[in-house]
Order: sequence, then C-alpha cells, then structure tokens
Amino acid sequence: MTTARVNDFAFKIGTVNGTGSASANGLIMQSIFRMGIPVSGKNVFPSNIQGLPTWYEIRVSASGHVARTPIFDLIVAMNPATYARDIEELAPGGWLLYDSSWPMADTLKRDDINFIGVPLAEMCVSNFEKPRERILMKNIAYTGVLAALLEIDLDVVRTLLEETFGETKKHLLDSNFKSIRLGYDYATEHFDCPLPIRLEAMSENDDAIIIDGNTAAGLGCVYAGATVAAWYPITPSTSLVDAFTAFCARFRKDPETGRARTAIIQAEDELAAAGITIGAGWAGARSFTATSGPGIALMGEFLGLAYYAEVPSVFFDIERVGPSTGMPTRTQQGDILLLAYASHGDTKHIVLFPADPAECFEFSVKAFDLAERFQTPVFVMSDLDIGMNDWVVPKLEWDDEYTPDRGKVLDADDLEKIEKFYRYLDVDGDGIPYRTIPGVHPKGAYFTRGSGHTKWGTYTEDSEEYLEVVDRLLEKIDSAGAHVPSPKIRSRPDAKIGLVTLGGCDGAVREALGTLEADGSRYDFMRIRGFPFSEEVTTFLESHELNIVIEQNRDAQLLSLLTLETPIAKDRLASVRVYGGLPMSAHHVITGVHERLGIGAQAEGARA
Amino acid sequence: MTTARVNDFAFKIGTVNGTGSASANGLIMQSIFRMGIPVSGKNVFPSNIQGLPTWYEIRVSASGHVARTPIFDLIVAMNPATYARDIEELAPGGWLLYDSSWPMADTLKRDDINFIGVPLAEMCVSNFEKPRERILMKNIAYTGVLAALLEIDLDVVRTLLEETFGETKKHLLDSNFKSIRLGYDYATEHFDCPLPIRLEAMSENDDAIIIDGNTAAGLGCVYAGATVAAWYPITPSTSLVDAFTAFCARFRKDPETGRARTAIIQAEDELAAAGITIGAGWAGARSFTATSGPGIALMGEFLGLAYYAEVPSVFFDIERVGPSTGMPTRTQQGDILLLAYASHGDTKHIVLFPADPAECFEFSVKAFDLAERFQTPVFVMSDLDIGMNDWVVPKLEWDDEYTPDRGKVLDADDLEKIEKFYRYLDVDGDGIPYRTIPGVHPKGAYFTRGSGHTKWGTYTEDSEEYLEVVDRLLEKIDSAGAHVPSPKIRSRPDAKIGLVTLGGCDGAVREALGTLEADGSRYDFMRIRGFPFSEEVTTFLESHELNIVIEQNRDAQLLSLLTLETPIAKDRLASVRVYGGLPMSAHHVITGVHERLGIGAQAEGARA
Amino acid sequence: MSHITKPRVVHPALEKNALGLTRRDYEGRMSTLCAGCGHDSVTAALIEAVWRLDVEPHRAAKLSGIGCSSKTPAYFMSDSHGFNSVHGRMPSVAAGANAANRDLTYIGISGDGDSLSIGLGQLCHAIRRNLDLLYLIENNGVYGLTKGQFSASADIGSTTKRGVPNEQPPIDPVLLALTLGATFVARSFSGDKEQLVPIIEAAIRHDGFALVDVISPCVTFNDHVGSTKSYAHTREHYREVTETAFMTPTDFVPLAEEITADIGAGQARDVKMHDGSVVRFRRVAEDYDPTDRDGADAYVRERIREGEVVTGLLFIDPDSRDHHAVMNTVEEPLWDLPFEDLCPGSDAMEALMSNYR
Amino acid sequence: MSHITKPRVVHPALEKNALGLTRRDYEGRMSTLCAGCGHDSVTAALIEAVWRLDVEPHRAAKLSGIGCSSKTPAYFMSDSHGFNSVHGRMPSVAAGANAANRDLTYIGISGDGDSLSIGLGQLCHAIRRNLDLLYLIENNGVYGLTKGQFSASADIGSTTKRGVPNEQPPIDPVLLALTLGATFVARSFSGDKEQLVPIIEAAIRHDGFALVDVISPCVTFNDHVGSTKSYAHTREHYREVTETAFMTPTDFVPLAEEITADIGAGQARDVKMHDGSVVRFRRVAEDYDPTDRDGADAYVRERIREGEVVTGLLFIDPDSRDHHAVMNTVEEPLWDLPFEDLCPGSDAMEALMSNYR
Ligand SMILES: Cc1ncc(C[n+]2csc(CCOP(=O)(O)OP(=O)(O)O)c2C)c(N)n1
Ligand SMILES: Cc1ncc(C[n+]2csc(CCOP(=O)(O)OP(=O)(O)O)c2C)c(N)n1
Ligand code: SF4
Ligand code: SF4
Ligand SMILES: [Mg+2]
Ligand SMILES: [Mg+2]
Repeated sequence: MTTARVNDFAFKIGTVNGTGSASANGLIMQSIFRMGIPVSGKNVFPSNIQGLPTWYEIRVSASGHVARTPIFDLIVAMNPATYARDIEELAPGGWLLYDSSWPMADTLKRDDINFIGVPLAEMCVSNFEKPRERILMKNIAYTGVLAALLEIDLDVVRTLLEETFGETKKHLLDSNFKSIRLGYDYATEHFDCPLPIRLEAMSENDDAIIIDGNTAAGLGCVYAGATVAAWYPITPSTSLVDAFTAFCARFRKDPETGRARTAIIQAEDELAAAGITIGAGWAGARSFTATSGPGIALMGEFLGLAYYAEVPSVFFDIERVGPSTGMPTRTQQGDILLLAYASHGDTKHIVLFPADPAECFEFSVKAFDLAERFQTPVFVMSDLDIGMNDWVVPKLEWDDEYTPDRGKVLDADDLEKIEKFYRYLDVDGDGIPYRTIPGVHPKGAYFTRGSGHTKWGTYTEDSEEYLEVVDRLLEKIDSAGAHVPSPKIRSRPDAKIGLVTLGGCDGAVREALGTLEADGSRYDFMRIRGFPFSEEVTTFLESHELNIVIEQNRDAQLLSLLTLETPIAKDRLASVRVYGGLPMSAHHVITGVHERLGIGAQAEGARA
Repeated sequence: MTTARVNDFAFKIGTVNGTGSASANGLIMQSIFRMGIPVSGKNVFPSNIQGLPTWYEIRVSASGHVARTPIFDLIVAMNPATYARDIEELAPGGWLLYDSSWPMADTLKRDDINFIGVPLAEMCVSNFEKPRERILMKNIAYTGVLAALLEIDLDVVRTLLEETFGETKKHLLDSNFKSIRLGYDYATEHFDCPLPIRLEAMSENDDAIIIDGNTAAGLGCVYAGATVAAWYPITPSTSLVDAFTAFCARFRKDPETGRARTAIIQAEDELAAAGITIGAGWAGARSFTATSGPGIALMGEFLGLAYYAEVPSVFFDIERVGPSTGMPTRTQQGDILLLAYASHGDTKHIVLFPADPAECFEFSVKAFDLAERFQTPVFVMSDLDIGMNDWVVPKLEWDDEYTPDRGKVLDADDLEKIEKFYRYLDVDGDGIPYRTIPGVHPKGAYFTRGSGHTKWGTYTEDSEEYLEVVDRLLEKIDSAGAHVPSPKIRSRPDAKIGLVTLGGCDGAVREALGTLEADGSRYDFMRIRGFPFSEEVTTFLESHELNIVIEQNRDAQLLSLLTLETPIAKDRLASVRVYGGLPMSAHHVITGVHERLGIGAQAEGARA
Repeated sequence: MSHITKPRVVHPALEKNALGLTRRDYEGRMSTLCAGCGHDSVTAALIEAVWRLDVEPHRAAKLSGIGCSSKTPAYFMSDSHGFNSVHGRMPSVAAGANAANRDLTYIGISGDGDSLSIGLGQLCHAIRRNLDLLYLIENNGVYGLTKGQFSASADIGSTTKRGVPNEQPPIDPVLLALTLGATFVARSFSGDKEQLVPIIEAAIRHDGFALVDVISPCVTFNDHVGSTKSYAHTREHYREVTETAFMTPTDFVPLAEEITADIGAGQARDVKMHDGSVVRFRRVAEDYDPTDRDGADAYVRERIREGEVVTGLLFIDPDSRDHHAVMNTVEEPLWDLPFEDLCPGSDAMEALMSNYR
Repeated sequence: MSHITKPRVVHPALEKNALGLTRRDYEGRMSTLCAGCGHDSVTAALIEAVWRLDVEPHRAAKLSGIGCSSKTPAYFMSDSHGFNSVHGRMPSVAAGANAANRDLTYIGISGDGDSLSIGLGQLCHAIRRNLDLLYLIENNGVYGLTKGQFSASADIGSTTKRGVPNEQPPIDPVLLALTLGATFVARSFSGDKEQLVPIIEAAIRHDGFALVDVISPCVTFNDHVGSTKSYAHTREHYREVTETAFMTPTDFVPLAEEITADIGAGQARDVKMHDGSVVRFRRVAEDYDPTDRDGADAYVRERIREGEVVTGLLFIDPDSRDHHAVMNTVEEPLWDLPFEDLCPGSDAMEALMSNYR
C-alpha cells in the first residue's frame, strides 16, 4: 500500500489536547499548502478541554481529493495512551513516528510497519530551560521531523513562523524554529530521508486559501450586512459567531467614534437567541443565530412563530452527532428533516446545504436574501466537518455590484402613496405579501401575532380566513424552490444511475466516482444545495433508473425528503449512509454503492 | 331539506361565553342521551374567558353518526352579535329561535327559514328577582322552549336537575325548573309543537356514557398506575390533568392517612414538565405529561434525551390548530410528523392515535405498557375535538386481570443472580436491553447520559461503539410496530379503493362510506391506530389500487408518514385534507373522495 | 428611551397633546377581556401615559407574550407596531427589536404566568442586559387565560376559588429585579390610575429596563375572599402603605418644565433622569432613598413581612446605562445603516484573503 | 433527606465508615477535566462528605446538566445512579426522580452557565418547590466546556483572558436563593475543603432544597489576573471575610453524637435539623442569625459592596418542608406502591360510570 507516492498520501498526528499541538498541526498543514500542494486537514478532537487524545489528519492529494481518508500512511503518535490504537490504524508498510524518550512496549510492535523513534522530549529537555517551553516545544519538534521525512520546505516553515510571531515575538520565533531544527536534524541524521511518501512543490494553491466553514460563514454574514447576531455557545457552532465578532471588530466600527455597527448578543439560551433573531428581523435588521442540533430542538416554538408571522431570520445549524447530546465533537447530517419541518403544526422551511467553506460564505449571503425575499426563517445547514475543519478553497471574492435583496418592503414613500397597508395580503399573487419596517411611517403599522390571523392582519378564529393565510404560506415556501441554489449536476451520456448527495459528502462522492467509473460504468452526479427542491432536482431524479442517495445520518433523511417533496417513485431511490461521526470517505461511498448494486464484496456495510 | 325527521337532525346554540350557557347546553345534551337517543355535542368556543360568541352544536342521529355536521336544522341564537352569521348558516326550511324581548332587525330576516321569537329576557325579568338570576335563567329558559319544540322529555330534564342539585340546593333546582317551564309553556302556547324535527325515546344508550377524551385519558392514567404527572397548563390539554387530579383525589388517597399516592406537579413550563416526566420514568414511576403543539415544540431536546437514554415516559399531545399559537380552541391533526420524529438527530417515536374517548382510556393504559416495554417516550395523539367535546361511547370497562407491563426490569433478586449488569446491552437480541430501578440493588447502578455511550453503558466518542447503540435503537422502535394497537379495518369484497384515516376523522369517514357506497361503489376502510405501522397497515395499502388518506392537516402528514414508513408506492396514495379547525364532517369526506376520483362536482375543495 | 425629546403640553383642559392627538388616538381595539378585569384599567393608564408623553404611535412597539395580560397590546395604540409573540419569550423578541432599532419606544406587557414561570429566565436576563424597555407585569396571581391555576406570584396561603391554599413561596418581581440589578423598579395597582400613570411615564423615559409590577386582579378566577391578589385585599393592604406615607412618585416633570414646588421642599425628592427629566418622589418614608438598591430591598422585605403591598416607584438608578451603551453601538438604528457602512467590499476581501494563506 | 438515619463512626483514624466502606469506595472514574480545575477539588469534598455520612452508594442519585462541572457525577460514587441530562434542565429531572422515589439521596451538580443562564428558570422553580436535593453549583464565572465565554455569574469589571471586561450585573445564586425563599443557602470555595465538606454534609441532610454555591476556578479560562473568580482573587477576598469572623459552619454534628462544646458557648450557635442533626455555627459575626432570611440577605449584600466573597452556611430554615410535604404524598416511594393501591379496579369503574350518564 505504501509504495513511493509523491503528493498523494495521508498522515495523522495523535496528541493530547490542550498541549499546544494545534499550532504545530496548523503549521504543517499551512506549509504544505504554501508549497502549492492540494491538502486538507481534519481535526478529530474530544469533548473536553485538556488531557484527552486528539488527532489531526492531513491528506495530501495532487489530484485534489479533499475527502477524509481512513487509511494512513504515517502516524505521529505523541500520545502513549493511544499508541495501541494508532499502531493498529496504520496501513501496512506505513511509518509510525513516536517519542522514543521512553521505550515503547514490545507488545505494541507490528512487523509490517516501520517505527521511527525520535527522543523528542529528551531533546527538548536538554535544549530548553523553562518547563512550559519544554512541553510546548516537544510538539513543535515533530514538525521538524516531518519536514525531514516528508520534505516539507523549511523555508516555507520559517516564513510562516515569521508571519505568526512578527518582530515583536522574536524569542518565540527563535525557540520554535530551534525545536523544528532539532527534529529536522535528528531525522536527517538517523533516518533515510525523505520517505517514499513525500512532498514536492506544486503551484495549485495560488488562488486558494485555507479556511474553515464557520469563519467563512461569519464573514458571509458581515458581507451580507447582518447587524444583529444572537447566540448561545455550543460546539461546533461557536466559532461562527466568534468569527463574526472578530470581523465586526475589524470592519464594523464607526471610524470616527469607534462604536459598533453590530449588536452581538450572547443570549441566555437558544430560545432567547431565536427570539432575539426574530425580534431583530421583525424590526428590520438582517439578523441571525448559529447553533447545533440541541439548539434547534429548543427553538421549535419560535421557528413556528417566525414561519407563521413571516419574520425574516437566518439560522445556522452546524450539526454534530445526535441524538441528544450525542457526540458534540463529531460530525453528522442528522437534522435534515427537523430543519425542513421544524415546529408543530403545518410548517415548511427553506434550507441551504453548503458543501465547503466557499459555499458557506456564498450561502450565508444568499440566506439573508432568501429570508427577506420570502419573509421566513432560512436555515443554513453545515456541520462540524465543514464548519471547523481546514479546507482549501478558492479565494473568496466579492462583487461590489451586490445589493441586498430586502424583498417586498414598503418604505416611507411607498406607504405615503398607498391608501392602506395590509401586512398579510397577497397583492401580487406570488404568495408574498408586502412588509414594513416598524417606525418608518404611520401607515406602516401593523400587528404581528402567532395566533390565527386574516389576510388583513386581524385576529381570527374563522376557518376560511385562517385557511387563506396558511394555504398561501405553503405556496410561498414552495415557490422558493426556484430561488435556492440550484443543484450541482455532472452528467454523462447514458448514465442510468444517479448519485445524489448534499453538503460535505461532496468530496467523497466525487472522488468515489473515479473509482466507480474505472470499470466503464457511468454515473451521473447531483449535489443538492437547497430545499424546497427545484425543478432540476426532480428532472435529474426522473432521468435515472436508480438514484443512490448518499448522506451522513442513520435514517436516510435526504432520501426521505426527496421522497416526500418530489414526484420520484420510491423504488428509484436507494440509500448509502455513513453516520459514525467521522467525515465520509470515498471508500464508504464505493462500498456503499457497490453493495446497493450488488457488486463485489458485501462485507463492509454502508454504516461503517 | 328540513322535512319531518325523527331523531335525525342537528341544531346549535349560539351564546356568549362566560354566561352560564354551558350548563344549559350540557343539560340538553344529557337529556337526549337519557332518552336513549344517539347524540353528540361539539363546543365551538373562543380563545378568551368571557364575552365572546360561543356555540354548542348537537347532532341527533338514530343511526349513530357522531361526526360533526356543518348543516343545522335549528339554531338557538341567543347572541345578537352573531345573529347575522347564525341566520346565514341555517339550512333552508330551518328554525331560528331567538330572544324576542328585543326586536330583530328586518334586514336580518330570511324568507326560507322560520323565526321563533320567545321573549326570554322579558319572561325572566318578570319571574325572577335577583339580577344575576335573571341573566342565568334566560339561558336555562331556552332549554324549556327546545323541550317543547323538539319533545325533550321534561321528566328526564327534571331528574337530571335533581341529580345535579340534590336536596341541599333545592332552591336552585326550583328556579331552574321554573324557568324551563316558562320556556316550555310559552312555546306550547305560541307555536305548533313539536316541530317536524323532533325526538323520540329509544334505548340505544343503556350501556353508554357521555364523556370527553381528556377525562377518559386522565382516568386511563389512574388505571394504568401512573403516579407522577407533570404539566404546564395549555388548551386543550389542561382538562386531562384536571381529570387525573380529580380522580386521584378520589381513588389515590391513602385511606388511613389521607396522603396522596400521586405527585401531580404543575411545572414552570413544558421543558420542565418533560424533564419531570423523564426523571420520574427513570426513577421507576409511570409518569406522564399532557400538552399541545407548542408544548411539544418546546420539549424537543428532552424527547431526544429520553429516546437515546431509553427512559420510559408518556406524552399526551392534545392538538389544536397550528402553526405557532394558531387557533387554540380549534382542532387539527397537525403534529403527526413532529411526534414521529421529534428532536434533532436520528430519532423515531411510538405514537398512538385514539379516535374517541373510549380509546383515549384504552390507549392511555397501552401507552404506559409500551413506554416501559420499549423504554422510550410514547405519544398519545389526541386533539381538541376528541379531548374536550362530549362523546357518547360504550361504558368503560376494566379487566382486573390486567397487570402493568413494566418491561424488562431486573429486580433485586434478578440482580443478585447476575454477575454484572450492563444497561444498554442487548442480551436477548430483541433490541431491548434490561433496565433497573435506582436504589433497588447495588448491582443495578448505572450511568445515564444523552451523550455517546457504548452498549456497556460507558461514555464513548468512538464510531463503532456509537453505531451499535443507535442501530439497535432503530430496530427496537421499529419492532414496536407489532405491539401498537392494530388498525381497524373493514373490508368489502373486490374493493379497489381504500379509505385510510386516523383519530377523530373516524366518524366522518365511516359515515361518508354509506353515501359513497350508495351508488354501488365499494371501498375498504382502515383506521390507523399506532405508529410504527404494523404489517397489517402495509398489507391493507398494498391490496388497493388507490388509498385515499383522509386527515386534518394541510400537509398530508399521515400520508407522508405512510410514504416514508411503508413500502407502498406513492402513486397509490391520494389525499383528502380538512384543516380549518372544525371537526371533520362526512360531507368533507364525500366531496374530497369524489374529487380525488373525478366524480361529480369539483366545486368544493378538500380544504373546506 | 433615548430619542424622545418633545416637550408636552400640560394644560389639563386641553384634549390634544403636543402632537395634536387626543387620547382616543391612542386607543386600540375593543377589549375581549372579562368585564372588570384589572388589565383593562392598566390599558387605560397606558393610554394616558403615552398620550401625555406625546409618543408618536408609529414610533412605538408594543410587545407581549401569551395570556389575557398579553392581549393588552391589541387594546391600545392601534397605530403602533404590535407583536404578540409566544408565551414567556417576549423579552428576547424585544431585545432583538431594540438591538435592530434603538429609536423606538418599547412597551412590553406580560403576565405573572408569562413572566415568572415559563418566562422567568428571559425576564431575568433582560434585566441583566438593562434592555431599554418598559416591562409591565399585569400581576393577578393566576393564569387567567388557562382558567385560574396558581402562578408563581401567588402568595403563601392565598387560596383558589375552591379554597385550596398555595404553599410555595411567591416570586416577587420587585425583589427579584432589585436583586438582579434592575435599574428601575416599581409596583402599582390597576385600581390606582393616579399612581400608575406617572410611573409608566417615568418607566418609558427611563434609559434601560423598567420593571413595573402592577397588581391587576382577575375578576373571574382570583377576586374571591382568600385571594391576596383580589381588589379588596390589594386595596386594603395597599392603602396601609400609603397611609404610612411610604414612597410613591406623584409627579413626573419632564425636561421642558420648571419644577413646581407645590409641596414642602423637605418632603420632595427629585431624581434626574438621563434625558434631563425629573422624577419627584413624595410621600416617601422619612429616610427612604429610592436610589439605594439595598435599602429599597430591605424596606420592601420588611413591609412584606408586615403583610403590606408596597407600591410606588421603589428604585431608580439615575446612572443607568442601557444595553446599547454596554454594547457601545452607534447612535443610528442598526437596521437602517447604509449597506456601504456594513459591507467591507471587494478590496477589503482581497486584502483579507492573505490572512488565509 | 428523609430516610437516612444511620449514625456515623467518627474516629478520624478509621478508614472505614459505618457501612464498612472506605473513601475509595466512593470514588468514580478518572477525571477528564483540566489539571488544577476547581471542580476536581469539589469532587474530593463530595466524596469525603458522602463517605462521612455513610450514604449507601446505590441509594444515591447523582444528577447534572451539561458542562465541565456537569461531568462531575462521573467522577465520584461509581456505584451510584448517575444521570447526566441536558444543559440547564437537571432540576426538573431531579424533581421527577424525587417525586417517584423520595427515599434516595439526591445530589445535583451544576455549573454557573448551566444554572444561571439556560437553567435559571428551572433552578428558581426547584427552589420554590423546595425539592429535596443538594444543588451544588461549581461556579467559575465562565462557560468552561465551550471555551471561556462569560457566564451570568461574572462580576462587573471581571475580565476575560484577553482583558475584555464584563459589564452586566452578575446573578448571585446566594442572593437569588434567599430572595426566592430557599431553605438552605451556602457559599464555599473549592480550595477550602475543610469548610466545604461539612456544608455538603448539612446540605445533604437538609430536608429540602440546599443551594451550595462553590467558587470553583477554571484554570484554563478564568484564572488570570483581572478575573474575580480566580484562585488568587477568591483566596484574597475570601480570607478577609473569615478574618472578620464571619460565619462558617465548621462542625456538623449528627443525631447520634453529643454536641461537644469545644468552643466558648457564646461563640457557638446550634441549629437543629429536621432529623435531629445539628448544624453548629462558629466564627459567625456577632449578631448574625443564620435563620433570619432578610438579615442574611442584608449582610451578604453589605459584604458584597465591600468586595468580599462571603462564604459559609449562610441561611437555614429549620422548619423547612420539602416538596413531598407540600404535596402531602405518602411516605413510601411512589414508584414502588403496589398496583392494587393504584388501580381502582373494575367495581370502582362500574360505579364511576354512573357519573357519566
Ligand atoms: C408554550 C405555551 N404553553 C402554554 C400556553 C398556554 N397559556 C396561555 S396563557 C397562559 C398563562 C397566562 O398567565 P398570565 O401570564 O399570568 O396571564 P393572565 O391570563 O393571568 O393575564 C398559558 C399557560 C401557551 N400559550 N404556550
Ligand atoms: C442546549 C445546549 N446548548 C448549549 C450547549 C453547549 N454547552 C455545553 S456546556 C456549556 C456551558 C457550561 O458552562 P458551565 O455550566 O458554567 O460549566 P463549566 O464548563 O464552566 O463547568 C454550554 C453552553 C449544550 N450542551 N446544550
Ligand atoms: S380571566 Fe381574569 S385575567 Fe383573564 S380577562 Fe378574565 S378577569 Fe382578566
Ligand atoms: S475548562 Fe475550566 S472548568 Fe473546564 S475542566 Fe478545564 S479548568 Fe475546569
Ligand atoms: Mg396572570
Ligand atoms: Mg462555569
């Protein structure tokens, strides 16, 4: 398996969380990126703060595959607590780098892999004085070892360190680089460097960045002009608001007074976060909240209010593994049905499904436009993998021609002209009434309520009057199907089978297509990007004998939604699901698809 | 339309709420019942406490039809504010009884109906002294008029009054009966009594009672042995806990000490009510809460916990019109999908669908058995119509052989015998692990959590360990399909079309069958009574070319659930929906079914 | 609230306020509450107060949760923006609206059930934020709309209509607010419009969260003998407090006017509000300092021990800084900032991208 | 808790308690908290207290919400029943469990985030119910598990690691509990096991809701200069209070023992608990009466104004009646009542049916 491979391998680093390994891992990832090589990183971390095993997985792929791969050619095992597991996970012929300051139990040894022992702790003890420094530098030192083994460009590493520490923190720069050199020198001295798996500079990343989805989404909210954010901390959504906060500190201060052009409110819980978001949307601001499954479960009542009272508002669901508290630091797509139909009674919501940070940015902006156009809550469904992992994506760009679509808002002039304003009247026959912003004009005042109301905006308990409004709502939301991001479709002539997916499964499915088609089979591919589904989704499904829906949850929730919300016959949908909490890999997809089609070994189930 | 009809007509009484008309209406309903005639009553009341229009609808049907009928032969219009509407709603040839103490505007008059003016207020003013009495007696007096017009047996009325007031409140008995006589005498004197629509004693009700679903459900909880009830008031569920409380005061006091054998806790909100219910279930009690849509929407997070941590608990959802606050005093079946899949992540829940108070009683008991057998939250889905209206049902019976199914519980003896207890281990291969009650035995202690756990009950963040548990959960819940109440099926030879419904639509659909089959057509009928669906549900669906699913919500939620959870092809399901907030009538079903089949006038849509 | 500065015309005979509007212009839809419900009297006081303050109707937002009390916003100021939200969650909706547009006058109406049970967390946190909002609780000790269950403000020993006594300690919104750092705390009675109106006026003008707990009897479910929230009980125990010359603010003197010294100087105490308005306290107990939080708290506790219903404007923090001040947001309503001021644009984006390489 | 009457063996040298169990038998899984986290010291104190009280492990239920603090139940008493529920909602789960089985010892562990933000409403209502529960808040002023955001207990002026000061008034669980009628209120410090252990013992024995607010520093996110919940700050301001001879209960003397008068009679004050146990207060300020709610409240407020962290068992209501007493439930655990006592049976049904005709 681990034959000589340039720019095409995967390795991971196992450490203890809270020991500063995050910066070392980021440095390695970024160095490879700066070498122009396609790379992706996945952080597999525990739900605690300090002292437990954590891994950082790096995949290098000249051909640009970004999905997680569960097979590792090299493992940096810095955590004795996970030696056994790390050793077990290594591909035959692979390399295990460990800290040989302490001997490794022979029982752990495996014959078919290579052990690379470097006395990292020892080296740091003899080269650094302060106890804290000794611990931190140990984690930096393996960077140096890896640089030698994999041929990471040391100049790039040095430049990155310089950028990080600048002139002011020169001492840190020095100690960091010193420990990297220690590792590097030790490795070149003691081992055959480089390994058969190694790096070679490319120039694939000139127009790319490394970014996580939450940062990109936070930035999207800034660019969309959101001014009110309400939130309650919850993994893995917290960093979205953190990013928004940081960007606002940079971009949203009044240059003269230094005062904030944004209100960012840490709410007391998710119910309050939803209420603040809705209150602000009602009062005319672009407002949002970010949360995860448990938060959405708590927002149910408020979501129904926003739907029925038609209040624009944006909700980010950065999903983690459910049910209940589940595994807060693992990824899943388990809230699809919940988002589509959140709240009691008859409701339906617009949901966007970004696949990577670039789309997180794009769809954040889109979400506000849709929320205001359709006067309703809009969900952006992301997940821990997209939201918190490092993705290489094209540089984000901004079109200065963009103006926010505030939807059908009557301003003071408009109101001046009309005789009387009725908030819930479908004047144009498009299912969307006009709204007003409170305080703008005396004629714009109206009463908002979650109880039965007529199209004139008055209270009612009358069947017919009630029906007029809820029937229009259904029509309104369904009409949004034509405005959500259209699916990404790749067609082959004569393909009889469609692979259908959404969100972060994208990379795995696209990568799998290569293998699946290697035998001459032909598949079409569709990644769905929004709900309600557009015509194109139906057309795609209808044009294949079988559509295999690939997603990350137990209950085939996307397949369910397609079943309910498109005319496709049920026997033309099949399911591949991966929902153990780690990002999907091409391997999962291939075995899953083969299994559905009765091809090859059935051994590995779809649930792996 | 209003030709002579004995024991087969409908009338309604329009009054102002908070004026004591409820007891008069109950008296009329009960008198007809005591005359042995099949009767049903629907209370159409506003969401406030006093001063708004309210109606009480009574349908008399010798053939035992219980569904609401929207066509009235007689209206008692006691509320001038609704004269116009009441007059409009009367069937041609019908009778409008009103208080002629004040003249009725000529503009309101209709030529094709009969006006019966009785100076009720005047009569009461000249016959009663106290102002309060004068008002109250006015509402009783129309009972007397109706007795004359419809031939309600005055002896029955008198007996009922005697039962109500007993010896101690003789003065009330007298004044009530006096005012009834006033009305009766006036009517016999001034009008041709009886009307062509009239009553005639039967003996259909010897083994029947009049009861509402919430009372019956509350009684069911007593008989099931529930000891902890937690709730937060919300229409239309409040009366369920009120009934439970009253029954416990009667049946659940320690005979010696007078102390309560039940804890009934008015929680601070629905989240707390859910938490208390779950905590009590965990600690070994049969516990429940009752709420309505908004409450369920708030309980989402807790429901996921109970599902994943496998805590038996019973949740009554007495539905009202959504979304959001909606119409709190109107009925709907809008929470079907919410209940089936409540909470974030992959979840699925057992739901029971009673159709009338008798089943409310029966299914309450069943719900506790299922909750403990499957160690999971169980919903009983009722609604305002079933829960708060007066239904004539067979007397409730109790089998003293019943013992609660507490499911797979290890008691002290069992624990003594085993080596080690693992809470989440599927020992028997049925998907259901054993549980213990806290405090019973040292070996029974275990740790309960909503976060990732292994089958051994320990914390995990590992994919495989996580999957073992959630996969078993799915299997466990699906296996409950064989244990929920089986569907009620009525089959005809060669019927190609199945009518499928649930809950309170039952009466309307069964009544409609008569008309639908009048032309020789043949329909099968299935009323679904539980989810997950049993094999019989699938078999029924599969054996019909077309299944028309009749339900009370906008979004065809039962149809959706059948689509997702049975193998039936989508094109073999069609939908009839009535969701304006009033109970379904046969009329709605007939027009809806005809429309689906392209028969007859398409004028009246299904959404009526 | 921060941006209302118009002086009012006070000649009592004039029926129009400075905006040329009559009290009728501040009315709402017909009440659907029970005849005699305390809440309708509160509505009348609200109408009087906003009329006196010359609030432009369309510049006011009325928010509520769910309950009989929460229907109040429908019954005044038809020409204002109303939001009847969900049960117990009005504070968060108000916080969001206020964040988006700090320039409106925010009037929140709640009930004791809405505020002290399901909504308790939100109430407490709105206090902490010092959200610029009049938060008026129509407190009747019961859940009216769901037919008379005890609420969390029911006093120990207070009985239901059927005579069942409450045994759980009440949550007193006044003590709670004082404990949580509220900057404006008052209690009044729906039956005392004279006292209530100026309190509402001051509360609206207050720059921050103004809690006004109004005992507002429920005639249908909690006005019987045995109830401590009945008209009779409140009048009786309320009067006592007034007789002991405890504090009530009786005159709210806005900016434009001179302070008329119609009472002995020794008896009056003026507290200046952020916008220069003055709250004058009369009939206040000798050494009562309405700006001393702990003192107010101790006094109220002591009087409660004596079974009294202390009413009046009990505490005010003249240095109150509302949520926007804490957030240091710009003066303009956020919702209305020009998009150019919000969107960094393509150049900034390009520059930013270098951080992600 | 109502049904624990076993006396304990107090000879300090003995390593076994009356049940023959060592402290080790009360330990739990290895902590996964940060090295030095205050919460782990609280765990140690909990172990000591339950060991001393001879709590039978399987007769105890440990409940929590979500947070670093809420993980505590996993770290003590492996042989007890644990329930790590959902964020902020432990009080309701505990209320349900207690309703079903009043015979267990209920130990609830929460954090300041869990208790004072998302869980504030439930905490307040558990206090009102006087739920028989030790409710221990591991209070560090931040959300530890989500990486250091301010919680609602953060003091005004306390800064984040980066120096950003908090500007919202803190919710003080002690003042809150006193205001809401809590029957047992204490504050302690994770760093003072000597003080904490007897407080926990008394709290467990208390017949009702026992709030124990423990300042428990977060070494990772809130132990820097500028934080008012750091070890250093707490030690400093905490010591002062002790020096001023403010109250701390230092001896918890259970039923079976005689009260040893090892301190001057004038300095000691004994409060007898419902089960005959006694809480002895020493080093209490001269005229401090730990059974005077309003007095306690005023004292704590005054000391807070002086910047002090008042610790000790601050208030106890010896007449406390827990939720079951208020509900007047039978003595036996409800879950275990024989079905015959619960189900009225067929005859009763038949009789009842006549009411519905
Ligand atoms: C989530 C939710 N739960 C319960 C209800 C039912 N409900 C409506 S009003 C109310 C209580 C109102 O009491 P309060 O706030 O004191 O108002 P009042 O009617 O007494 O003025 C309740 C429980 C609801 N509307 N929403
Ligand atoms: C419904 C929900 N929202 C948010 C979270 C995320 N969360 C986990 S712990 C926590 C805060 C914990 O703070 P605290 O209770 O003070 O505990 P500490 O970690 O400081 O001990 C939050 C917000 C969650 N688990 N559930
Ligand atoms: S029920 Fe009570 S609170 Fe509601 S309107 Fe009637 S009197 Fe007022
Ligand atoms: S983050 Fe803070 S509270 Fe959490 S374990 Fe670490 S030190 Fe303790
Ligand atoms: Mg109330
Ligand atoms: Mg904390």
